[in-house]
Amino acid sequence: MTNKGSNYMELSFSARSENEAFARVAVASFISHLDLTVEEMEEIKTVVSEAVTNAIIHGYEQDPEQMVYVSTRIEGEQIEIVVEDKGVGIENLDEARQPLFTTKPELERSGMGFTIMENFMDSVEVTTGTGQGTRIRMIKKVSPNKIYS
Amino acid sequence: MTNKGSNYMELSFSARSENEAFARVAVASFISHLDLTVEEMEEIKTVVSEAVTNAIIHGYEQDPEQMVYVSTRIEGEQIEIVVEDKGVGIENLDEARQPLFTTKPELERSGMGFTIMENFMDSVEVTTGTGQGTRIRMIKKVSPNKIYS
Amino acid sequence: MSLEIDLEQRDRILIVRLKGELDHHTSDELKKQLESAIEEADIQHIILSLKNLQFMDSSGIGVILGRYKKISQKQGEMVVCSINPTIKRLFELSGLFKILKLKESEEDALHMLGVA
Amino acid sequence: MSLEIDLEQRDRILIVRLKGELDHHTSDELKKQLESAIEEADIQHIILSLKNLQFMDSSGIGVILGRYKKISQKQGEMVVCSINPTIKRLFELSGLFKILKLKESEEDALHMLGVA
Ligand SMILES: Nc1ncnc2c1ncn2[C@@H]1O[C@H](COP(=O)(O)OP(=O)(O)O)[C@@H](O)[C@H]1O
Ligand SMILES: Nc1ncnc2c1ncn2[C@@H]1O[C@H](COP(=O)(O)OP(=O)(O)O)[C@@H](O)[C@H]1O
Repeated sequence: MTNKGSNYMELSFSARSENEAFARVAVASFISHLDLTVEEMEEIKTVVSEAVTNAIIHGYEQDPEQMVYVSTRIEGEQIEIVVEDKGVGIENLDEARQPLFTTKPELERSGMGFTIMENFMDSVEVTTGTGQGTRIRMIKKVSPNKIYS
Repeated sequence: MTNKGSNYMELSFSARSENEAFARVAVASFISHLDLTVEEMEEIKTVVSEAVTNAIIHGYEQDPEQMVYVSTRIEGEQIEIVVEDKGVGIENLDEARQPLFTTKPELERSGMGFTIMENFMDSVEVTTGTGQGTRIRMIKKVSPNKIYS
Repeated sequence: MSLEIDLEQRDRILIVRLKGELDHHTSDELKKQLESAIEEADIQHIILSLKNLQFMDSSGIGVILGRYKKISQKQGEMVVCSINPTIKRLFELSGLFKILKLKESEEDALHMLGVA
Repeated sequence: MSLEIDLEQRDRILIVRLKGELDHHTSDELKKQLESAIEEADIQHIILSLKNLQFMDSSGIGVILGRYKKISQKQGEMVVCSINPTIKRLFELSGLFKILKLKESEEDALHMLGVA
């Protein structure tokens, strides 16, 4: 967690659905001085929303006593966002990443969360396992004139 | 750090002045569903700004590798905000809390930070000591129709 | 910033105007309101008017798909209009344009459904 | 949301219009711009026009006091106008109204300083 030449924040909050908007606003505010385009900003808010919603609904099955963890690092030409829960984890990750695959159709989930993260970010790494929680690390490159210094 | 019937968030970030606005926005966004008056919201943003600025300027003397810690809990009829640094600490707290007292007149500090926190919040508790960092715990009561449930 | 839902009925068409942010938290209320309109007001077609929708994630896709299933059983159609670029990409990724039509404005959408 | 600074000179009066947020981060730039205006443009009086200032904390008080010291050496006055309730309370707590005048509008402030 060294901090040299970069700007870093981390944040944790109760697994309540009203905090989904809070997480998006916090990340957007943290990167606001980078002067991203409106679309880049929207894309980042969307992926934060997808990952945080998954942590709340799937990871913790909406138990409000659990905590969701989000961090953001601005370094060189990239923004790194990590969303983590210590919940149930994902048994079959390949299956989970398929478009339209969902284990909660009864909640009208669309199964598009991972697909959206992959399309809106430059890279998405998932570390998970049954009972081990889920950690999503996403990276987006920004144009050189927006480099943090 | 139990979470029963309350909504909680904590956040930490690099001690950089551009993060002062981020800290205000994050706290304001976290409590936004309470429907506070515009003035109550402004008061809370102001005290967060005062305490975070103090951590950055005084606690860490603007060393961007250090981290500032902010948490917010909404519980029953109150909002509790804690701002903490692991910096130099305050030697003489009674003196520091006096209106217009500042140890950094060369930076044009007004010495009004603590006075503003005390006036805008219902209670302000400070835990500090030379070399021990500083922890400010502030509470604001909100009207009963805004109770978190 | 939460979600404001404005519903207007014209014949058997329901115009759904959304303002604010549609995410998992706000999608429940939208689902509830649309369900009762579709059941009680005998709606056949839906127009989603998204000009003032500032944010939407995949929870929104879920609600839209769920309602589409209901009205397609009545041979109804769903039309979306005034959509911003990022939300349009969400629709594209999800293949939503295979089942619903995209129009520029509410007027165009109404016209398409045969209302002058 | 950062700070926009708009400076306009009328005779020896500097009108300072602030928009956005004045905190420790943005106060440095304001200080720099005011200092060079006071030195180079031979300013005697300052009008702070705060209609569009959405946020200010005690860092703003520091900058204002610092500039007040400069112009009071030239027998200048400082007038503030169009101030919101929370920022007004900051001024009151800090005793700023003992040294600077409060007016409703820029016009009132200019009038007070003898400009028609
Ligand atoms: N944080 C998580 N914890 C446990 N399971 C998860 C998590 N995130 C995703 N999953 C699993 O992966 C599946 C696909 O996720 P996603 O593509 O976001 O679609 P959706 O959330 O709509 O189901 C989910 O249905 C769930 O089974
Ligand atoms: N987090 C902190 N760490 C160390 N010293 C502090 C901290 N906060 C406040 N102080 C001390 O208390 C004094 C008064 O603080 P305050 O009333 O906020 O005024 P100002 O920040 O304008 O100096 C500061 O000048 C500083 O010496």
